[in-house]
Amino acid sequence: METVVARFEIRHRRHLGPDGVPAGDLPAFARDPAELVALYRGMVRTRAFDQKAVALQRTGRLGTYASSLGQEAVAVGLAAAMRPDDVFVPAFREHGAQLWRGVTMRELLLYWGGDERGSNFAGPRQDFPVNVPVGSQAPHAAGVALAMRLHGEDRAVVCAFGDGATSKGDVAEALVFAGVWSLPVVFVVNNNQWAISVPRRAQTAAETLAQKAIAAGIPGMQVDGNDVIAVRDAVAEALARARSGGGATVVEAVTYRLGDHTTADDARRYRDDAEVSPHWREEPLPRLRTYLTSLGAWTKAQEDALLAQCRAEVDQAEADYLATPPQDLASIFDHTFAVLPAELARQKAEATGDEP
Amino acid sequence: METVVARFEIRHRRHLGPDGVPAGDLPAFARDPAELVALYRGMVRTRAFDQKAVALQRTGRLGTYASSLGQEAVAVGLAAAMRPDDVFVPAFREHGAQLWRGVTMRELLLYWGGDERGSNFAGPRQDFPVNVPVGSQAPHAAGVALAMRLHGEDRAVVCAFGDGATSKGDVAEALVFAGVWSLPVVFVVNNNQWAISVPRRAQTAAETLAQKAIAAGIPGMQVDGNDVIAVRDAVAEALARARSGGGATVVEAVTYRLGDHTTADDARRYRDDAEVSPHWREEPLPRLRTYLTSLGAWTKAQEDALLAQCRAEVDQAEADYLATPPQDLASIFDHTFAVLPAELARQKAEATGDEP
Amino acid sequence: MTERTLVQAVNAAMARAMAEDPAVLVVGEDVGTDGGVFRATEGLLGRFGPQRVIDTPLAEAGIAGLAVGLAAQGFRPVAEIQFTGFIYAALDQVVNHAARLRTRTRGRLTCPLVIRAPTGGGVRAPEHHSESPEAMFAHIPGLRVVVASSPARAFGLLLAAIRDPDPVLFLEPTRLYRAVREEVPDDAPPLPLDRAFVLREGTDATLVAWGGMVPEALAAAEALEKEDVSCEVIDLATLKPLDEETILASVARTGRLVVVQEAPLTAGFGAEVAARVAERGLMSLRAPVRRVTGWDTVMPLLRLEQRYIPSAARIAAAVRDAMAFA
Amino acid sequence: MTERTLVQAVNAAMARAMAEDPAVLVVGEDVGTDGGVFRATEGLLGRFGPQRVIDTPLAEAGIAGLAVGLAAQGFRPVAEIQFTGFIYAALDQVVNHAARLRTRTRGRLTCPLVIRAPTGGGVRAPEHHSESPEAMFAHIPGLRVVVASSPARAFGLLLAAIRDPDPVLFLEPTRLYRAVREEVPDDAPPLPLDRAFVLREGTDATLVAWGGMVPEALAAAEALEKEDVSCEVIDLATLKPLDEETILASVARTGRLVVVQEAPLTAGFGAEVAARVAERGLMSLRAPVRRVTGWDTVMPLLRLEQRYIPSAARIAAAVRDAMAFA
Ligand SMILES: Cc1ncc(C[n+]2csc(CCOP(=O)(O)OP(=O)(O)O)c2C)c(N)n1
Ligand SMILES: Cc1ncc(C[n+]2csc(CCOP(=O)(O)OP(=O)(O)O)c2C)c(N)n1
Ligand SMILES: [Mg+2]
Ligand SMILES: [Mg+2]
Repeated sequence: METVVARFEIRHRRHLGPDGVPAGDLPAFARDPAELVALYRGMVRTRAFDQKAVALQRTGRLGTYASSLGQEAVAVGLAAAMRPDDVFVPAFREHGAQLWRGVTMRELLLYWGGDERGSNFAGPRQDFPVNVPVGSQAPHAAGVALAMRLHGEDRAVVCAFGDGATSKGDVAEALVFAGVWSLPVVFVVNNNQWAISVPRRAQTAAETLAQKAIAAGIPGMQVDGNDVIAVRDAVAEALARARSGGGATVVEAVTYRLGDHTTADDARRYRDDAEVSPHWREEPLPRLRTYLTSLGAWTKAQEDALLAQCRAEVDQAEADYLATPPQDLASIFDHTFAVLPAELARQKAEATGDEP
Repeated sequence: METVVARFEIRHRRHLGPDGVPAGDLPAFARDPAELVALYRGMVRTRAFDQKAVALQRTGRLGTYASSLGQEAVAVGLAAAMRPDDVFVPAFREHGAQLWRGVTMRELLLYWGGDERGSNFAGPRQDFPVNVPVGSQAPHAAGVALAMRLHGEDRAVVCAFGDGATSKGDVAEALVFAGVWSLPVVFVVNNNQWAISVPRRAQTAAETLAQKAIAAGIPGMQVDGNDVIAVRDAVAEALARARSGGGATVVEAVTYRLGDHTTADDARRYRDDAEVSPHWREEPLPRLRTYLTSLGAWTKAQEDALLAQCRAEVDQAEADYLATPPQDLASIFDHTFAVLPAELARQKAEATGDEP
Repeated sequence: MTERTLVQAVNAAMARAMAEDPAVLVVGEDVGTDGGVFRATEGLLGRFGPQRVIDTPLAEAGIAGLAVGLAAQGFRPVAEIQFTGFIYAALDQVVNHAARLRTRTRGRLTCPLVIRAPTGGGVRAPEHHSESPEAMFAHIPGLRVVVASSPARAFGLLLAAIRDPDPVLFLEPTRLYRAVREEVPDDAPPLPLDRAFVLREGTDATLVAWGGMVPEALAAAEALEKEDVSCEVIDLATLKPLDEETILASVARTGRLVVVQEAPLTAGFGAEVAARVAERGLMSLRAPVRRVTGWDTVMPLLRLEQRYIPSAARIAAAVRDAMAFA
Repeated sequence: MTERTLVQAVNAAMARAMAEDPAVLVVGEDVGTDGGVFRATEGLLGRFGPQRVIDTPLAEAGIAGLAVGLAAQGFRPVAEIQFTGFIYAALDQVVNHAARLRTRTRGRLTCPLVIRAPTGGGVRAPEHHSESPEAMFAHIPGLRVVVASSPARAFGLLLAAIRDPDPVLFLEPTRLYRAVREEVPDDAPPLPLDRAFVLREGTDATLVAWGGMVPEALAAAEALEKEDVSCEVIDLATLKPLDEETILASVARTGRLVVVQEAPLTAGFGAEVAARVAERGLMSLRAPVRRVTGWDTVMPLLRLEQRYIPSAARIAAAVRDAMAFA
């Protein structure tokens, strides 16, 4: 005899399609054009930063860099849904969210240029730095969320990772923790459909990545990750639930990695133009611009001004970055522990040529 | 705008309830009383073994031992569904399955008595040995299943682990592998509702453990783990699908740990009799005995004979175990590599007092 | 008089730290109602409540990562890993996160956590329950590694570890959990996390040991005393940062070094001790350094474990060798 | 003439092993169409097909565990971990399973697998891409640990590792992947997995190095030659099992030992080398042992990495010190 003991469904949300026409009523925040303009600015700014960073890498002035080209809506949407005192726990492709939350372009360039000071954000002091070991940041998000809960705060955490990361055990474990303790955390899957050369379908047989949530007994949903309105809306909804004790959520944002994995990658080795080009028609910037234009809230002049402003900002950041004096070697010793142990002091003296 | 992009349900299967009365038609194999008697024998034999092992531990002649009291239907049911040339990848509480598959009682006693030779099964040569690091055996099962697939065989793997193990990242990763490559493997969750002192509800917020499968895009189902017919039926069905290219399955068998976690544990520290006693009414042996008796396929005389036979078997195993001459210390060196490296040979000589 | 076993001292140190600082939490498998499989956390749930003594799901990487997140928010989590045999899954979080959060953010985020784990063999435990992986952790920059060897030192070192602003791996030899009782008052002071302890002074040979090997080294020293061989016995206690000076000063006096470790020989922490002396104490050495260690084999199951673990007899034999040399 | 870089030699060794033995498989992230992020597996998919060159999901513990299962069934998986910075998640499977399957089943099940990973710094890579954790692995009983340092040795050692009936960790310094070309014929023989290579003979000091430090040691030896200091340079190649005899024989001739390792000082593999000499070669030593290593700090990001990695100049200075001593 069989009985059904549990039922689940995964819903997909989209507000603004590729054509820039709203599909039904927009969420409240999106009825204010100023809000939408802010989101648009955030995305354009991110793209300008990405371009600059790639250019700096190509000319040997930055290390390997992971551009977020085409995925700006995920980062900007999730950041816009957060409060300043929430904590963001990123992977390595959410520059748009970091910038939105007040990490400076100079800091990001320092980090990607190989200088640890870039992770010593002056802005969001509690945000985690870029996380390279894929998926390993997810348990941190659970820990931060547990800390907030224990403190009785109504703050919450947003943790981002990619489609590839959803295969990592760390992510599964973090979801279990978040689920069992109803922690105030939103896991945003930046599903850009590729993990370096491994396409989404070769990553997992799961029909959606949102359903990773089901294994942990938490709600999961999918959004059009190229629709910044949908991303912000879904993350905001999940954050509201998290703050009110309703626990964790997985939000899968379906987008596409239009560029190479990083500047060290050549995506033509494993995917051809025919695969990529249709996705250019779905990318997040034009659709919001089209909609704003249709509202009369955005003009060619504003667009030109924004681009000029972003160019100026990234140029200034570049200049500041390049003008930053290098760190002393001493810094690698001084930050290892709160107090330098005797034996490390000896090494420091040897390394810095100041023999004891 | 929201659309539903995926729907899932988890079904629960039971053939024989605690009262020993079938709920509807039984699967084909279960219409043959001889088959059911074999399953019953397997469970009684397992219980006899558990009792002997615990007694040996209590008298200092065995190491820490994990009894499977009350969970015999999970082990026996899954083993009965397998073919001899399938591969079993156990946790540490599936003695009933190991015995069914031809591991000898003496071998099991050797292992639990602290002698590696106990894992050198004369019987099922390809089965994995007992696995202590919780959940870490699940990726092995995926690897064995991939090997079978690459060889084009119609063999399959059954991997068992507990409710606690379902929180481990290794298990999640193994499910991903099994899913994405449609591997011939069945993951049986022995949900005995406790992971040492942590009850099932504190382990995960997931409504069922079967739904761990959904995260990997594979089917999951729940069975009454005290109903050996349902366990065998569900695992057999999953194995048939696996053999025919249909991929992996998670089968959650819901049972109950009637005893302590191991002989080193005292469950009264964290759960009281009121929690345990109702589960005695659900345990697997009486219900099948009741049914067999109602069929006229089992008599008091047969029961007595079986008990006597099991007693004789475990007594003989005990005697064989205790009479086994100890291993040489050399054995720990000789099996480290296929060929003893020179530096290890030096250590061996030192250890065994035979200086080079 | 408050006589305590080592496991009771561990328990008392946690209780003290929790009473003093509300930021201290205990997390891990079975640390709550059960009080830990070795009873190290017994009574803490009742005293401090479920907000501070938290049973986790069964997931070691998750536990370590959770602790990193808690620590970054100012808590001082004390995470229990049930046995060192299961600590490997947590290693990624320790190497890549806990031990480097401070330096990679140049001090913005820090990681004041302790990971406690029972370690070593000798209690007839099941497979994977008797290993000694301390050397792997001692290689990790940014991590302190401490191994307890007596109730009083366990108390003082654990208290210090919990108060320390950086991550500490704190290992507790299961064999010593209930081996002896020692006076350990509730208000005993913390002990420094960069100091070795000279447990016995001697003039002929220096025995360096830690954890479960300390009583063996002491027993060997006692036996050798009857042969008129005088051994100095040093308990490293904190492997990292290493108190090289105490070792060098001792070897300068004795001229002979015997390092004892339960772990397999190759790339064990004993190699580091030997290397330091070969670098900075070479001219004091009157005989070759000797290491008495586990073999480079997997720790055997319980029937043979006593043949694996270095004994006082093997240690004494190594000292005699060194004495015979010169 | 078949001149090859180190990464091409690695590729050729896999191709050869796969051609010779259908049991050899390649598994890992991006090893298929992409040919590996360093191109180590380039062309293998085309030549051997998707049944033998298998792109996996992103899960290092899973990859290692999968390989254990494949190996237990008679395959010879060569698993790539993309960088050693991500190998820690696989450690549990290596310690608790791969390295002990043979001994825990007394030979019934075996584990002929190779885990390959790029290692070390010096290529301006991102965070977590430049570490050298070989010492942790060298402590694991039942595992062989090999570090490549030239195209020809990489080929012969990897071929041997794949053919070996037991698990091997095979590390490839990214810095050397394309540093030099060397004649490496397709039919070059395998090299022994228990032998160190004396790359240069000398009489004044023995330099022991492995992996990315070998060219630095050679450069230091060359520089010192001009100062009339004659250095013997040994590439350990296989750290475990360690070829102690070659080291001892050399130190017996030179009387001085300088060990070079890129990893942090404490509990690095250099300690083991120093310890062996302190045990069995002490009387040959005319000067204290010197270790030239990375510092006990986290490997810095790219701006400072060259100040972290031992250089020929630092090595030469250590040798000069040793010479000045006696
Ligand atoms: C644990 C780990 N394994 C491997 C890598 C190498 N690596 C870097 S990014 C990446 C793919 C990540 O894919 P995804 O999670 O989808 O993120 P995306 O790069 O697409 O943003 C891999 C394999 C890593 N950084 N960490
Ligand atoms: C990775 C790991 N962590 C912790 C332990 C200690 N331990 C042994 S069994 C167990 C509970 C396992 O629970 P479950 O998976 O439900 O299996 P059960 O014991 O109930 O059969 C724990 C925590 C272990 N063996 N392995
Ligand atoms: Mg991706
Ligand atoms: Mg259980």
